Order: sequence, then C-alpha cells, then structure tokens
Amino acid sequence: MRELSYRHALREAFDEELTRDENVVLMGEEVAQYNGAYKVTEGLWEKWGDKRIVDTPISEAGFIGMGLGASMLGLRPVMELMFWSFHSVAFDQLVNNAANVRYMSGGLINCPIVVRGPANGGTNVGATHSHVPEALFAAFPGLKVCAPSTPADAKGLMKTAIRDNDPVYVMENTVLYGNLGPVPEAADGDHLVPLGLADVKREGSDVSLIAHGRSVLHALEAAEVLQNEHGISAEVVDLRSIRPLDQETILKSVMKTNRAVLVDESKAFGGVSGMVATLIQEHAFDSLDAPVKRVCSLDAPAIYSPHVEDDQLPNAKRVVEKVLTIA
Amino acid sequence: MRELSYRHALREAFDEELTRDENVVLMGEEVAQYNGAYKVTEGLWEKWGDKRIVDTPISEAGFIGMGLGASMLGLRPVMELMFWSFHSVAFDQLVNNAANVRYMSGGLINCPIVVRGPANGGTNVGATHSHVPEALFAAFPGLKVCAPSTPADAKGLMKTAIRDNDPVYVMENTVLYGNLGPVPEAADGDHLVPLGLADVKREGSDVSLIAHGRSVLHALEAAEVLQNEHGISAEVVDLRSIRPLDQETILKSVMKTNRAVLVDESKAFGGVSGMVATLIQEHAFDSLDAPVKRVCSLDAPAIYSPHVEDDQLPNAKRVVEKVLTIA
Amino acid sequence: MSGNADTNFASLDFASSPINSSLTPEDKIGIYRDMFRIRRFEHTALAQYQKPNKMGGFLHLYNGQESVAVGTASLCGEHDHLITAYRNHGHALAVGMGMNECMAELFGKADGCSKGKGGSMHFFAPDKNYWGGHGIVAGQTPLGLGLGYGLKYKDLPGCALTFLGDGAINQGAFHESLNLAALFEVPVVFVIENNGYSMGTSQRRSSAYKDCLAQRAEAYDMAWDLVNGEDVYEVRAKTHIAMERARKERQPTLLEVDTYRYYGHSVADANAQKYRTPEEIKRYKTDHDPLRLWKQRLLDEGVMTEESAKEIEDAAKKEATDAVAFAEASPPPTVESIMEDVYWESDNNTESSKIGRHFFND
Amino acid sequence: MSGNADTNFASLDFASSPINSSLTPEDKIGIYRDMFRIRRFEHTALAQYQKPNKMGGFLHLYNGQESVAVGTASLCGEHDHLITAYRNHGHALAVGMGMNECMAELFGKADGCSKGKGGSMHFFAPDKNYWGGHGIVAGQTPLGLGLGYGLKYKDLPGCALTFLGDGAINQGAFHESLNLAALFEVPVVFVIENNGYSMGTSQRRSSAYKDCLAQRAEAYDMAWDLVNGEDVYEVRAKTHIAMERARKERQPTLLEVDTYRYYGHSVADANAQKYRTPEEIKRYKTDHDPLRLWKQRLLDEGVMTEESAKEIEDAAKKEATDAVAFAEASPPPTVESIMEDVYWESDNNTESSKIGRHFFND
Ligand SMILES: Cc1ncc(C[n+]2csc(CCOP(=O)(O)OP(=O)(O)O)c2C)c(N)n1
Ligand SMILES: Cc1ncc(C[n+]2csc(CCOP(=O)(O)OP(=O)(O)O)c2C)c(N)n1
Ligand SMILES: [Mg+2]
Ligand SMILES: [Mg+2]
Repeated sequence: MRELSYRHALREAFDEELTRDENVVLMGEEVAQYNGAYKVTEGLWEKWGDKRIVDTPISEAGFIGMGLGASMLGLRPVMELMFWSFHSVAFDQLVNNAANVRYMSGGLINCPIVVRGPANGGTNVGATHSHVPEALFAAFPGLKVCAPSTPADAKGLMKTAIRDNDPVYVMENTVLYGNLGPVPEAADGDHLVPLGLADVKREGSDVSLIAHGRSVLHALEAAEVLQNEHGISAEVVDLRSIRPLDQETILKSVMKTNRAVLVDESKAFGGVSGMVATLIQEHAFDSLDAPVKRVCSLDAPAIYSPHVEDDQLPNAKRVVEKVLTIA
Repeated sequence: MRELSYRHALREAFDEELTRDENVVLMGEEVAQYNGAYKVTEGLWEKWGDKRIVDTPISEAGFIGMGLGASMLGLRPVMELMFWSFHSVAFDQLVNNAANVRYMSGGLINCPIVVRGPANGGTNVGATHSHVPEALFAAFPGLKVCAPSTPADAKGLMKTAIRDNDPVYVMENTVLYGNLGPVPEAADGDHLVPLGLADVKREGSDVSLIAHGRSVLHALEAAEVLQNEHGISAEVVDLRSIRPLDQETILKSVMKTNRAVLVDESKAFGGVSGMVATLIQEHAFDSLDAPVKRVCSLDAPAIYSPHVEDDQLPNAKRVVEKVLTIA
Repeated sequence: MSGNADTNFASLDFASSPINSSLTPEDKIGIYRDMFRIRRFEHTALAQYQKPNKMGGFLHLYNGQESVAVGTASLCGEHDHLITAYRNHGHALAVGMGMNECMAELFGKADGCSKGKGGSMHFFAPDKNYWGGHGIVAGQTPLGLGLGYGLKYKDLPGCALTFLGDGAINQGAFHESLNLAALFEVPVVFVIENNGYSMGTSQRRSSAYKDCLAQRAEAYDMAWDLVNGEDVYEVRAKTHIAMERARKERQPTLLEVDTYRYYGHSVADANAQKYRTPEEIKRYKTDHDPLRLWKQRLLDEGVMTEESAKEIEDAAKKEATDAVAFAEASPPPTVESIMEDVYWESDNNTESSKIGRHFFND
Repeated sequence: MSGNADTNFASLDFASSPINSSLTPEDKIGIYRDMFRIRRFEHTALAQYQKPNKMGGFLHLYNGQESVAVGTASLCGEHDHLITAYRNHGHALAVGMGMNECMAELFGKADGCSKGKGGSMHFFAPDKNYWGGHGIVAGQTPLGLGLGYGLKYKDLPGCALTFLGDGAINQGAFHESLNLAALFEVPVVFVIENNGYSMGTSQRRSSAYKDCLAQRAEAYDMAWDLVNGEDVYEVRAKTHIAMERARKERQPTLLEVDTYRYYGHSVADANAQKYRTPEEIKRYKTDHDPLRLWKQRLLDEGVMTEESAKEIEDAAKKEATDAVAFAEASPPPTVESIMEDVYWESDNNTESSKIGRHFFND
C-alpha cells in the first residue's frame, strides 16, 4: 500500500469531502492563503478558492459559533483550531451551543460540524498550548470525540466525522503530522473508519495497553520492549474514538489478559484513562488480577523546557515500568 | 448551636473576611445593589459600599481576568459567577491564566482569587444553566475546588478559600441555599474548614457512600433507608474538597466496608466519581468485594421538565437500588 | 438613559414609509393581533406560574416589548431567519408558533415545542425559520451570524435577524460577531432590544458608550440606527432598511430599539420595583405602550374598530385559555425520553449509532 | 494599511514635548542602549535557535518594534506596570531584565527567568513590575486591566501598560476589557503594537474598522491616539499623555502604535516572505527602522558619537555572547522540579498544603 504522512492523509480527506459535498467548507486561522500553520490544508485554497477555504480573524468564539449557526442551515463546516488549546476562548460555543442545541430543541436541530486541530504536548510550547482535551469534551453528551494515531485512521476518521450529523471533535497531533503510514488508495473507494470502533494494533495475552493518539505509539514501543526484554506479551488497543467508546473491545482485551495499563497524555485527575479505568473495574471486575494502572502526564501545567518535557509525558519507559509493577 | 441557612453562613464568611482583610473585594453581576441574584450577598453593599462590593457588567471573561490581574498585585477578589455554568464564557481566564501563571513564571506570581457561585441541577433551568464542573476544574493542576454540603462547611470552606494563596473555586448550590444547619458562633473564633479534608457524615460498616455537595444529602437519605429497610449499614463520606482530595479518608472507609457507591451529580463520562473510582480500584484493590458503582446524572444535557428533572439527577432511590446490586 | 421615554426622538411619521404604506388593513390588524397574543400569552403564563407545580425554572416575560418581535417578524419572507436570547416567547409567537406548543413547553410537557426539554428560555421552530431561544447571554449572536453566513453561502436572498439585550452587548462573543459580520459582509441584522436594564443594572452601569449603544457599530465601520420601539411603523421602516441592506448588499447592520419591560427581569426578580421607580414603570405603561399606541393608531386610521379589536382580544384570550388546557392535558415526558434528542445519529437509529458506546449511564 | 509607511503622519517633531525635552543625554543614550540590546538579543537568540538542540518551541522575535517597548518603558515609574503577549522579549529587556535569565529561559534552563518553565512566550519579572509574557492571544488584556484595577484599589499613583497585537483586537476578552476599563475608570493604557499582520493575515483581512484600529475606543467613549512607532520621541510623548490620564484622571486610553516586524511571525513562519513583499520589508528596514532613526537623531543632536554608539553596541554584543555562555552553563531543570511552582501553598510547605492529595501522578 502507498505511504502517506498523517498530514497528507488529512488533506486528502478534506479534498475528497470537499469534492463530494458542496456544503463542506473549511475555516480557521491561516488555513487558506497561508496553507495552514502546520500545512495540513496546503494547496486547498489554491484549488478550491475563497468560498470553500476561509481564513478567519483570531476570534475563535465568533467563528466557531458562526460555523455552528451555518451548520444548522445545512452547511458542514470543518473548523480548525490552530491548536485545540484555544478551545478555552470558544468554550461556550463548543460545549453549550454545539452539544445542547439539539437537545434543548427536542431534536429539531442538528449541528453537523467538525472542529479539528492538534491537541498534544511534546513540542515545548508550554502550558497554554499543550492541552489534551479529549476527556474534557467527551464528558459532554451531544459531542463526539476522536483522536487518530496513524495516517490511515486520520483520513478514515476525518471523512467519517465530516459525514456524521452530530458535532465531532477531532484531535490531531503536531508530533504525528510528519509520520508516514500505509493509507488505502483513493481509487479503491472511500476509506472510512467508523467512530466508536477501537483497533487492536498489536495482539497479546499478558496485559492490555490501552491508549489513543500518540500514546498508542508509546504503547507499541513499550510492547516491543516488554516482549523482548521481559517476555511479556502486551496487547495494544488503540481507542481511536473516545466518544462513542468501544467498551466491548476494551473489555474483551482485559478479560483475555486480566491486566490493564492505560496510557494517556491527559493529566491523571480524570482524563480518558480515568474513564476507561472506571469502566474496566466495573465491567470486568472478576477478570482483573491487578488494579488497572495508568501512565499519564505528570500532574503540573505543561513545562516548556525541552530538557524535561518528554519526562512529563507518557513514554515507553514509563509504560514498561508501570507494567512491571503489576505483571 | 445556632442554626443558619447555607446562604447566611456564606454571607457571614464574606463579612468576616471583609472585616479581617481590606484586600478582600467581592465582585460579580448583581452582587451589590441587587443583593445577589440568590441573595447570598444581601446587605453587604449597604454595609461595605462601592469599593468592596462591586457590580460588574455581563463580561465574565473580562471581570474574572480583571480579578486575576488584581490578585497578582495582592488583592483577594472573591468573584461570583451568577451560575457556575457561565464558566464557559470565561474558561480561558479560569483555566489558563488562573491555573498556569504561577507555573509559567517559575513561581514568581500567585493568584489568591476565589471564584464562587452555584453549580447544580434540580431547579428546572435547563442544559445551559445546570453544569456541575467540579471535576472539570479539578483536572487542572494549579486550581483547587471544593463543594460544601452544609451551612457550617459552606462558611468554613469559604473562609479558608479566601485566605488560601492559590485560586480556589467554590461550588455552591441553589437547592442548598435555604437549608438550615448548625454553625459555630462567630464569637467562638474563626470557623475554618481546611481544604483537602473529607468529613464522615455518617458512620457505617457495610458500604461506603462517597459524595459531595447536594449528593451528600441523597446519600444520607439513602443510608437511612438502607438501614431501616434492608439492614445495611452505610457510611457516608462527604468529600467537601475535590482538589485537594482526601484520598486517605476515602480509602480508609472503603477498606472498612469493602464496597463503595459513589454519588455524583456529574455526568458519568468522567466526573468526580470517575476519579474516585479510579483511585479506589487502584489503591484498595484487594479490599474490594465488588466493583465500585456510581450514581450519576443520566447522560444527556440537563432536561428542563419539572416532571422528570429529578429523575435525571441522583436521588436516594437510585442510590438504594445501586447499593442493593452489590450488597 | 433608561429606555425611550427620555430620548428625544425626532417626531417623524413612519406610516408613510413605502414598507408601511403598502400594508393592507388586514396586515395592520394582523400586527395588532400578534402583539395582543403575545401580551395575553405572557399574562396567562405568569398566572399559571404562580400556581403551585405548574412550571419550574425561569420565566422572562416580554410584556412591553411586543412591537419589536412583531414589527420585525412582520417583515420576514421565506429566507429570513430569527434567533434570540432567553426572553423569547414574543419572537416565537411572532413567527407563527402556536400558543399550545409554547404553553406546553412551559409546563414541561411532551407536546411542548421542545418536548419539555428546553423550557421557557428555549423555544424553537426551525420550520418557521426560528432558531430559538438561548440561555447564555450573547451566546446566540455568533449563531445568528452563522445563519447569515449560511444564507450567503447558499446564495439565498434572505437575512438573519439576531436579537440581544442591552446587557448582552458587553460579552466578547458579540464583539467578535460584529467584526466577523462586517469583515465577511454577512447578511445579518443585530437588534439590541434595549429595555434599559440587564436584571437590576441600568444601561449606564453596565456599558460605556458615547451617545447610544448601537453606535458601537462604528468601531467596525458598520451601519447602525436607533429605533423608537413604541412605534410599530418606525420599527418596521428602519428594520426594513437594514434587512434590505443585508439581502441586497450583503452588509450587516446594528439596530438599537428603545423599549421597556413591564415586569421584573424574570418572575423571580424580587427587586423589580426597586431599581426602577414605580413612576418610571407607570409612565411607560401609560404613555409609551406599543400595544396601546398601535391600537389607537389603527382606530384613528379607521382600520380597526373597538368591536373588531375586541374580537381579536377575545380570540387571543380564548387561545391562551385553550393553550393552558392543552398543556394540562399533554403528558409529561417519560423518563426514557431524557435520553433522546442527544445525537441525530442515535435518534435516527443509523448504522453509525450502533457502533461503540454513546451513553454512559451508570 | 500595513504598518506606518503608508500612513500620512503629520510631521510634528515631538522632541520638544516636555517629557522629551527633559531627557538628559544619558537618558537618550540609555534608550539607544536598550533598543540595541533588544535587537542584539533577538539576533543572538535566532542564531542559537538555528543550532540543533538549543531551544524548542516558538520564538517570536521583536526586531523592528524596539521603539515601542523601550519608548513606553522609559516612561515608567515605581507604580507603573507592564504586561504583554508572547512577543515579549523586548518588553522584558526594556524593563531591566538581564539577558542572562532571558537567554537561559530560551534554553529551558533552571536559571531562566521562569526556571525553564515558561519558555520564549513567558518571561516574567514581577519585581520589575513586569507581568509577562502570555500565549493566548488577548488573554493578557483582562489581566492588564486587573493590574490597573489593583493600582486604583490600593490608591497607588501608577498605571498598567497592556500591550497586544493588531490581530488580538478581535478577541472578545479585549472588548470586554475595554468596556470595563472605561466603565470603572481604570488606570490602564492599552497599546496595540500594530505591525500590520497577525501571522500571515494582514490587518485588512482580519479587522473591520473605519480609519484605524484605535478608533474602536470611541465605541466605549474612551480616549485614543495613533502613534508613529518609528519615532521614539513620538512614542514617548503620546504614551506619556495616556499614562498621565491614567495616573491623574484614572481614565484609560487605547493607543495604536504603527510598527513593523522584520522577521516572520515566529521562526517557524515558512511564509514570511510571501504574504509581505520583500520590497515592503526592505522599505521598513531602510527608511523606517526605529533604531537607525534614533541613532541618527542622537548623532544629529550631538548627544552621541559614532564612537560612543560603538561602545554601546559592543557592550550589548558582549552581553549577548555572555548570556549564551550563561545559558549553556546553567543546569537543566530536574525532573522533580516539574512538580514545583504549581501551588503557592505547596511551594511554601504550609500547613494547608499537607492536608489532602494535591497532585495526581499515576
Ligand atoms: C453568560 C451569562 N452571564 C449571565 C447570565 C445571567 N443573566 C441572564 S439574563 C441577564 C441579564 C441580561 O440583560 P439584557 O441583555 O439587557 O436582556 P434582558 O433581560 O433585558 O432582555 C443575566 C445577567 C447568563 N444567562 N449568561
Ligand atoms: C486564542 C489564540 N488563538 C490563536 C493563537 C495563535 N496565534 C498566536 S500569535 C497569532 C497572531 C497574532 O497576531 P498579532 O496580534 O497581530 O500579534 P503579532 O504576532 O503581530 O505580534 C496567532 C493566530 C493563539 N496563541 N491564541
Ligand atoms: Mg435589557
Ligand atoms: Mg501583528
């Protein structure tokens, strides 16, 4: 299969959906003429022009609300937050208007909007630019959240998100944008990855490593070390989608391995892993041979220093250590 | 001991701290001339005047940020959100500036601010006015969060919050404002309840009901029913403070009862109870005779209808039923 | 300044504006009917609220401001849309919603316009181009902007009327919306219903401004106007100009309509007679009531008689009484229905809704 | 309009303004020194950034805008405070921070002004009345307002200079701050450093306005002025007026300083030569460079000689070189230190910090 970068795979998703549906419109700061701060939308403005690819001022509350309003009339806006961290200035639009308007109207309205952008630490941009708000948004019924870890998933989830008739928040990752991976040929038909379906990225029998986004890569790396150096067979479950959540795959894996370590870039008060741990202990209580453990970011605002930021984040070494405490 | 309402206990806390420290200033929409939308600040403007009790325009981001800036210079602003639900329009100030500025400055700055107001469902005000964001804010290192359930705790925690040198977010409850309860005489000295200290509101041996805020009352009511109708002895732990969290008291209780049901008005994706369940299964794994169970709000935006809103929220009946599934 | 009474409006007569001179007698009577219906609905709602166990939550009444919703809605065609804040009963009835579904919504019943899920602050009727009913102050303003954006994108010859209160103008989202509207040339008309107060705070205590609130539009090089809300003809004439600017030139406008609310901020407003003098309230009701003035106008014009007015009024009273009976008879929502209307995909039972866990009930 | 070159400034000479005529030769030379230090620091930082593994993250350079930070900071007394956005190295050095702690911060070292925790966007020196350094566009503007509020509350005769970019003016928080500043009569001076672009977006593509950005102040009945940033005298004269208005009358001002940045938005700006023509950049550097113009001015005034200028320049170069050595030699933060500086109470090991679990490391 051909290899594409994560960034390129996303761009292909946009391009295909722009072609398929004239109601799809991409918006955000610097997405058009500048080609995107991270070049995810490169070339799209040149190809699609001012109507379909729109540069906005620095007014996240205003333009995300604008996209929501337009979506109520049938547009399918794909809104970029240059960083997901900037959700903080648009929070009301993101959690009240997007998540509640369908409910409060008794189902008369829907908002087929996508909000997307990178959500990650690891590039030394500090506390205001390194939020990982997957769990934060997944806590709001009415919203859907996903976080692809590979180019193929990035393309497949993005296309699904754009076609979904509910608000879907896609968490990308600046560290992954350059990663290469196999992506099905466009000629072979639409590559769609459903929301709510986890992917077992590596089979194993001794412990389940459950992760999403970039943490999947740490988990895979740790699984390799565990196998080679400790003879421990780790299964790696990539959640891909946070809400809907593939509880079935999670439980199936844990019921097989009887042990789980969750890898999650969130801070440990809450996080996706807090929810997954809660579910596992509730629904696989009798299968557990050890407490569910977690590897999260160290519980302080994101540090800038390139010398230590990686120590604040989950990494393969910390995952291995954690597994060894329960294996 | 004399009885005060929750509302009155809070007012007494403000009045005492306004007297003690000239840097304490109360701000918010309608807190002064109107006496507060819920009359919590009644009489304070008349007594303390324009400088100490300040009405603001409807600009939550602006005035909370303003309070933060002033706190950096040594003021101790106590900022009211008329509803905590309005955090959504001030989110950046609440989670970036308040939580991060100390860290990003390497400890050079601190923000001794209190943000307070009611955070609860149960009064038929619908999805945009019924948020319970305790867990949401507790997830941000740099912030402290508490949620008193009784008049005495309301007064004691508020006074502590105002004296604390970090940002403290106090979650009150419109349903509790009118509740009466014993509060120590002011003449007997400062009534302070520390952050981070849970309170066992009822002793028991068969199951731990762990709750905060109004849910404590549901838990207490359920404990009564469990004792009388099912011969089950339930211990009720009132967390009071969400961050810092009294993990010790939680674990001590669960290690005694071997069973836990968490009562939490949050939605069940996450919530305070998601965190408490995660901690219990991790640290009291061998003591648990059953999975930790939770009673949360039904997982939809808050419904308006007075006919069914109470069914969406935790209540004693649901707590009893849940306990019976594991007892 | 607190509402229009103290404002020195040039006493122009807008009756002869083309948009008004083209009104038929039926149109004019229709306007009276709609205003009266709103007032009656609100009175009835208040009376019902005061009975035990009928309604919960807030109730923000529109009495005194009827000319704004009705005057502007009367200008709307197929492609014109409306959105407002929580004081939204007037707009709902003005766009043609029935009292039945509105009253049932207040009663929290399954036949309510929002199935009892939204309550007083959240009436909706997308089939009538009415997008609510929003509880977060100014939170609806970017949505209104988006409706206009959608109209332009789809090349439809309409505009989006976006209402907000005088207190709402100090929210950041509104400012962002104004800049975006002007920058992107969006067909939106922002209408500040200036009733002089945000809860207990007078306009002067919440907003810094030069001559009036709408003038803030100048910061964005946007057109604006000040409207005397007591006069339906003026509301229509000036709003029409703004709507035409939106429809034809794709340019936004900021209108400020001076108006007044007779009741407190909501029924829970304990201070409604404190932050405003009883004299002030009385003066508005006596000398500046839009309903009374419009009625007199139509009587003077010979368009309406006391008898035909009475018929209209009686019909509205009956409609309101019937609406209460309808609301009483409507069933409450089931507990199961709490979990409906969260996701479109789940409600429509699509393939996608069957993959993964969507709901996390304990 | 993109910066000042196309603006028709009345060619007033502000040298004779009282605040400028009272400057001693040493003061004037000090201003040159500070501007040169900033430029040199930025050059050095850029060169270091381009080496592997020296710095991470963003680097937003201030070259071209030096007159703004230095001109305004030169007016500050004991009770005047400053706060700005992420393009904050200039302000940091202007208030008297040393290159050592600034460079070490860029290097992410323990001796950095923020102990390596803040990085390029987050320099702070509260002891010098400098409150950062903030990464969320316009997020610092309410904080600046609050500094002013605090000064007034404590009855201190100072003001808060609050800087932001031309792109930042479209954030809601800024608008809310303007209204609050005017309404509460807060001694704050908002300074828009208008360098013509927010990243790759020109002022015209991000903001709707009439004649200039500062004019938006009129919406709040607030004083405003437009400043030619290439001339230190003008920056000082006009900012002084605003600061006096704040200090004495407790009234805010919105200033717009036309300026230009020579480099891209940040070092990662791949399009820095695309959205602006090379000619435009060259024109600014040649004809409108504040450093060059100030130097010439001082030479013309006979206040400075080529030799004394050279001494200053050499000293700044040495300071920058030494700062690199200092930063290199400084230790990286320990992993343990990641958990410090989160809570004041924990850092100070108070009783309260010992109750309950504050940190949730797995
Ligand atoms: C963001 C936010 N802050 C505060 C409130 C509480 N609140 C509801 S209405 C209101 C006053 C609004 O006044 P105005 O905009 O003048 O509208 P009016 O009530 O006069 O129609 C306030 C403070 C809210 N709903 N949302
Ligand atoms: C809320 C928010 N949105 C977007 C960004 C990303 N961003 C950082 S700087 C910038 C451009 C700001 O331009 P301007 O205000 O003119 O300041 P300048 O860079 O020219 O100094 C953008 C879009 C951010 N940091 N915060
Ligand atoms: Mg009003
Ligand atoms: Mg700029």
